[in-house]
Amino acid sequence: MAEALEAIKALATGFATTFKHLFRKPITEEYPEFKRTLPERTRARIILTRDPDGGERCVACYLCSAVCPVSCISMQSAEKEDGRRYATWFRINFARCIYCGLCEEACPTSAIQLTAMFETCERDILTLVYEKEDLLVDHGGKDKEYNFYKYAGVVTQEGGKGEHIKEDKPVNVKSNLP
Amino acid sequence: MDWIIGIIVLIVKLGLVLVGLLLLAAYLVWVERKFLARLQIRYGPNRAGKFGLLQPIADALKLMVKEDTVPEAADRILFLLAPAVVATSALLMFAVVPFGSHLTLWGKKIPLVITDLNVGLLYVFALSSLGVYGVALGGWASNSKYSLLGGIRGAAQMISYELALGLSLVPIVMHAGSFSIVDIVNAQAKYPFILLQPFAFVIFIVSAMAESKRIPFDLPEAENELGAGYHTEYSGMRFGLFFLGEYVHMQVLGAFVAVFFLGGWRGPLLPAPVWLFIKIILVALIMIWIRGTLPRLRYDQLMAVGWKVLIPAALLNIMVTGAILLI
Amino acid sequence: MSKLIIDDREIEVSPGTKVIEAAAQLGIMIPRFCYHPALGSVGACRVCAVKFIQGPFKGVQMSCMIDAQDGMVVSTTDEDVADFRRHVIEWLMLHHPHDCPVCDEGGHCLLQDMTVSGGHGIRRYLGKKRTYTDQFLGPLLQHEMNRCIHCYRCSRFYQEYSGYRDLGAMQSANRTYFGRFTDGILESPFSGNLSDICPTGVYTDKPSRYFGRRWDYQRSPSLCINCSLGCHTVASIKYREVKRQEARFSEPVNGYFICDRGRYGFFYSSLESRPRMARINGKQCTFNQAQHAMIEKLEEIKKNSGSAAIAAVGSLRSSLETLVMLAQLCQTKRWRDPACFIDSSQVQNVKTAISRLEPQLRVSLRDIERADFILAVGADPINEAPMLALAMRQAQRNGATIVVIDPRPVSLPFPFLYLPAAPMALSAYLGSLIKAVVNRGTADKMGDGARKFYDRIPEGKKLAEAQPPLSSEMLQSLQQSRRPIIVCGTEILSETVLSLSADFALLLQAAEKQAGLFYLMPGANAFAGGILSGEKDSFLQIIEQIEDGSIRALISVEADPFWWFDDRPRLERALDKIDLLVVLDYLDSQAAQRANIFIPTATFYESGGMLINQEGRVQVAPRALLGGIPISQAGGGDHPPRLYDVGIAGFDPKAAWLTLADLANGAAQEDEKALQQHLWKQISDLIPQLATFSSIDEIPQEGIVCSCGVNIDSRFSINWSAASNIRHDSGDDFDLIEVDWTFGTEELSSLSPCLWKLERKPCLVMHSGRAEIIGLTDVDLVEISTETGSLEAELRTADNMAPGILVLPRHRKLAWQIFTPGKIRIRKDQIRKKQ
Amino acid sequence: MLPKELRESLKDHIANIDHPRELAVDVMFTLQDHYGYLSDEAVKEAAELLEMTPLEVDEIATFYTFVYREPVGKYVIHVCDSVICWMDGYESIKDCLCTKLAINVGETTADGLFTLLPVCCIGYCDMSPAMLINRKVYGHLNPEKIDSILEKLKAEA
Repeated sequence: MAEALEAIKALATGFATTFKHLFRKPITEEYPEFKRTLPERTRARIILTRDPDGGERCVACYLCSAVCPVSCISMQSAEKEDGRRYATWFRINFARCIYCGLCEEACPTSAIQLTAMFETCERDILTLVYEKEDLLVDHGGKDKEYNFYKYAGVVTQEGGKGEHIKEDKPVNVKSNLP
Repeated sequence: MDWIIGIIVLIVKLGLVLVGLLLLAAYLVWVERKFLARLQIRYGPNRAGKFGLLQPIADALKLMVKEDTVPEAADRILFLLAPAVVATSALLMFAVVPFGSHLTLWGKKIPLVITDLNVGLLYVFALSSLGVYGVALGGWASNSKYSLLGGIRGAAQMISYELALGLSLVPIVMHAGSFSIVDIVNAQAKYPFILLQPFAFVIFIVSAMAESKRIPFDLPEAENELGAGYHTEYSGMRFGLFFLGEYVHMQVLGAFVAVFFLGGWRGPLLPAPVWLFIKIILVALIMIWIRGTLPRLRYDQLMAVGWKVLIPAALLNIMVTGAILLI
Repeated sequence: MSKLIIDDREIEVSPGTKVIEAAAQLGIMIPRFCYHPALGSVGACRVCAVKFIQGPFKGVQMSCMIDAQDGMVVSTTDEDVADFRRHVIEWLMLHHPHDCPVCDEGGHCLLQDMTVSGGHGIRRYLGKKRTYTDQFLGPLLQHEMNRCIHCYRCSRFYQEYSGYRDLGAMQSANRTYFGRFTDGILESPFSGNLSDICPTGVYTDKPSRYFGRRWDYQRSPSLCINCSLGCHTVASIKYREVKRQEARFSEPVNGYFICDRGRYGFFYSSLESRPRMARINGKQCTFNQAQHAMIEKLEEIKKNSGSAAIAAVGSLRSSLETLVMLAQLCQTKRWRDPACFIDSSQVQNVKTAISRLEPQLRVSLRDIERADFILAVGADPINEAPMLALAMRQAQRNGATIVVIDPRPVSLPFPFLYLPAAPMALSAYLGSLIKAVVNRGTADKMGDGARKFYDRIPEGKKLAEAQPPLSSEMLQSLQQSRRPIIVCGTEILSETVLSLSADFALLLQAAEKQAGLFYLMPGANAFAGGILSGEKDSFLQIIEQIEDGSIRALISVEADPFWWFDDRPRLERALDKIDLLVVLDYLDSQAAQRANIFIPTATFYESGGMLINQEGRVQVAPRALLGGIPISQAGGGDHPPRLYDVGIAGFDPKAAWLTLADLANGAAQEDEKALQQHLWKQISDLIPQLATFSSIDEIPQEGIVCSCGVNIDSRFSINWSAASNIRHDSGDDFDLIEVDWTFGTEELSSLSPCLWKLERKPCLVMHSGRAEIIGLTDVDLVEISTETGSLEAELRTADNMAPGILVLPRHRKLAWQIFTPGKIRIRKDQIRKKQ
Repeated sequence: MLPKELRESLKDHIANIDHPRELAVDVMFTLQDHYGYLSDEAVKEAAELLEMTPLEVDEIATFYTFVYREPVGKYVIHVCDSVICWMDGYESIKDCLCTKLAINVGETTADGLFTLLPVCCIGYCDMSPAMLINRKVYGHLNPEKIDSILEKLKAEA
């Protein structure tokens, strides 16, 4: 009997709670009228950033496309005249993208970054396929300083052999020193 | 000549009731969404029209325009038939609900009920049981694991609660001395039966909610276990029919609660159909409130409540009522 | 056999097996950088450390340096060794640059794998890194010395294994530099292997530079069709084009390596100029239109001139399927038998070779490495089949004597004994070698035929005229050898020499030596062509019949007579004379451009199929890609078009044999499976060794050696009087021989742009003494005029060649096709110095 | 270009031996004496004489300390840079040489007289700290001694 009473009491508490809610002001934020500023690390629309010198950061190493669980990234790498590796084309199909952010984690050059821009709804699904022109921005995104080619040992306009950060002068093969 | 007028009157009555029911079903959805939202401190639909009032119409339009897919492995005929069974059986139940005593037009007495069957109550149970077919067949015909589980659960649940539902009404019949719904309403001219039979009322309303597969008794469609259960594979207007069936069912049950326990269309000042309407909405709101408060039962709990609590309680109620009536 | 326990598992290995190999047999991959099965152990990199718990050795040791012995208990996972390896990798990584994202090795880099799996995840060294300047190493390899971990694999492969001497290790200790003396193109035609063998990205593949990652490539086993050896390759395909090719290990054929001709000879398959659409009289049309037009036209010609007026040409680069289907088509339609060879002497040479490849004589490329004496007769390994030279180099390293008897100036990357003999004198040399090594009693053991053969070997005067004489060194080492192998070319020799080589090998076997016989053949599928061709079926015969009007229509299947037929004006006249030229091909050949009806076909990568290499080994390559225009071309250089389309542009071409099957069935498209089954029956009827298999898929990876066409009756049956009739070199005229070079003369690989820089300049090669007499010097521009046309080329003089010979490479840049087919003599006065 | 006599004598020398390679170091020293150091040109000449490729010669040349692939001064000072000499004051000897000559290790003085190179043990531990100047040993070094040696050499030059 006590159990039954307890049950009834529990039920009543529940009903009372929901009933009280009827008279409270809804806490909903109404989206298009009210837009909350999202945290910087929100994972939404992807961009390709540039290094501080304005060069494209992406070296088309294929790591993002390899790690992408839905295979929405495709690209073609090539070599520029100055020796930089770059993407001749770079395509993200946002209709497939699940905004998991693995590409950003995989990117060794801080090129691919997710931003808080999430309003990418389109009527024609093909317009959700973004090319490199659409993805490339003219800033460094979250990582303002990094410049991959200043560290990599490869010869580019950023430096020849031995001119990168933390590099010794090239070995002189003919040197008389032992 | 009489029979022609009779048919015309019947058709008009049928039309009015049908349109009323469908409209009401549509707006009951709106009411439910709105009311539920407020219970959960939300706004609910508020984009289509003022207060989202056009939402049901938008939904209906959407459902009608959407592609109607039939799974390749489905039993096509049964698959197509099942939603219709659910919707029609629910609609047909309303044929015996009186929404007033009668109207006198051009000197003719027109009873405000589509048909006054002398076994109205049995008719209601018969149709209510037919609704099971819709669920069970829909679940089976989809040829999907989830649907089949949903269908089986639905059949078992409805059969179980059918019993409690029926038994809970036996005292009412005992009081009214008739199976005719009109008679039952008339028997409540002085006071509604809820005062005489509060236990029967509780048993009835619980069983009724189980019958209409509403939370906390929505095991046949349990979204998070079965992914919509018996109507997993349905889309477009066919899904709409299931949906419609559910909400018509809700109204029908509301109407029966009103008819059996709340004195039907009887009430002061306002016209009879309005009283019925108010009572239906009231019952509906209570059901939504329950939905907004209670979580879904486990399947074994559901069965336990049905067989171990409601049915014995209803039987006890019958005996007690019988004893009192005898005395 | 020694029994040892590695990681609690017991294994029994043959003596001399290194512990690292024993572990590999158990499926345990001990990390390694410097160790390579082909190069052996040096113990330089120190990452293959394992712990010896019991047995003759104790403690942490290098598994590549220690032979597996009885009673050893080895742990590869012991904490000590894991720690040891982790430290070694950390040291190796000290100076390794931070450039994996822009390194083409990334993704299949041994160093990367070992670094990650070895547990060295974070760099602790924060000092400055050593750097090197890179060198230009030619069009095939990109040099990036910063990445070097000094394992010495490259210089060991380059110098020790392949015998070339222009790349090696300079400086010492921390500054060791691997490169050339100065920038320049690597001399070795095996240099591409450096990109496979380097455990990190010091040498990366240049033609596919910055194109893709290993994981993105569809990698498919394939076979090389750029010479007759049939080396195993892995084709890497991305975005619908073959982009890279690597060596695939094959025990009996190529081992771990392939030559650069094979490695880079695939570019024809995705050239922009490759015809993807059918054409009727030069106008593009659909595949079906062309097919219907072809059937209609052929019907018409059959009605007017009879079925025998239709002839077909096959090619040695087609798959066995295509050749068999073509033969069957000609048979059922009662056309002329198809021709796969240029002239009757070529057919007869190949047929002779096939008939003499008896099972006990035939050796594989791997057997050559184990030989202790190799006699190459009329074969120029580095130019005709480069991998043969690599195999011979291994034999030479193991102490074998290599003797080359050839009229050409042959050069090989190792010391060998060379006899510059005129082709006519070759049989005389072989005869005297037989006399010197085999005695009459031995010949007698082989029966009457052998004895008669032996007795008829001409003695004395005529042989003495053969200059220069055989050296005693050659004879001695042949006498002492236990596993001599005779390598014999089929291109410039007469069939007598081919037979004689086989007889020689038989006699050597009778002399209780494990002698072997190895023929080179003129094309990837020459063996199959030889089985399917009749004695007389040659293209020259077809030309003759066109000239006399009996052939009115010609179907050329993946063959381009313009490439290989000697007399181009005559060819053009003949093709003008016929009513219909149908060409089925995947190259934009001259024949294809002239065709009345052109139907595109699928390349070997797109069709897959069977090949029979010169040894008689039936090998299978699966289809590597479906075909279609590469995405890099479809996009016009920009990003590929965004199309949701089911079909693939340029997808029309199908395997030539399917088109031929359609033609045989009157275009009634049968089920491809059924066709395949039908074809398989045909093939297994042709090659009895295949009868035990029920389908092509069951043929093992290393192939099945077939012995169809072997004819034991042809033993010891050469005509000595003809063979020993050495024409005395009068000094007035030259025998012209057309030869192949490693690069620039083979049809498919000469379409690879990256190989163009490696080609030698086209030239005529003449003996320097003879050039002096005529008054010509090196690098003179000379003109040869014959009755049928004239040819201009630079003259190169050489000392190491037969004097009465003029060597002409069939160079793609040289319009050399001005001769009358057959044996060509050039008179002294036909050669003129051009100003 | 090598003078004819020198070339011929080297050729004779090489002809008398089974494997020309064996003479690689000797030929390189001869060429080095002639040119002052082993220039690229000299490497090629040595290669030709020895029937080796320039790379093979360079492999050996760059490996050995006493074969100079870069121009050196008239006197090459090899100051011993090994354990025993370290113990006996290598640092101060090296520093002394550097200041006296006003050059760093590996450099040549402006007048082209002296080149200072460290070297691994030269085997004169008994006379440590020691140095070699043009293959002549100077041991038990101290600043004064170095002074006099340098002065003497300067005077000779």
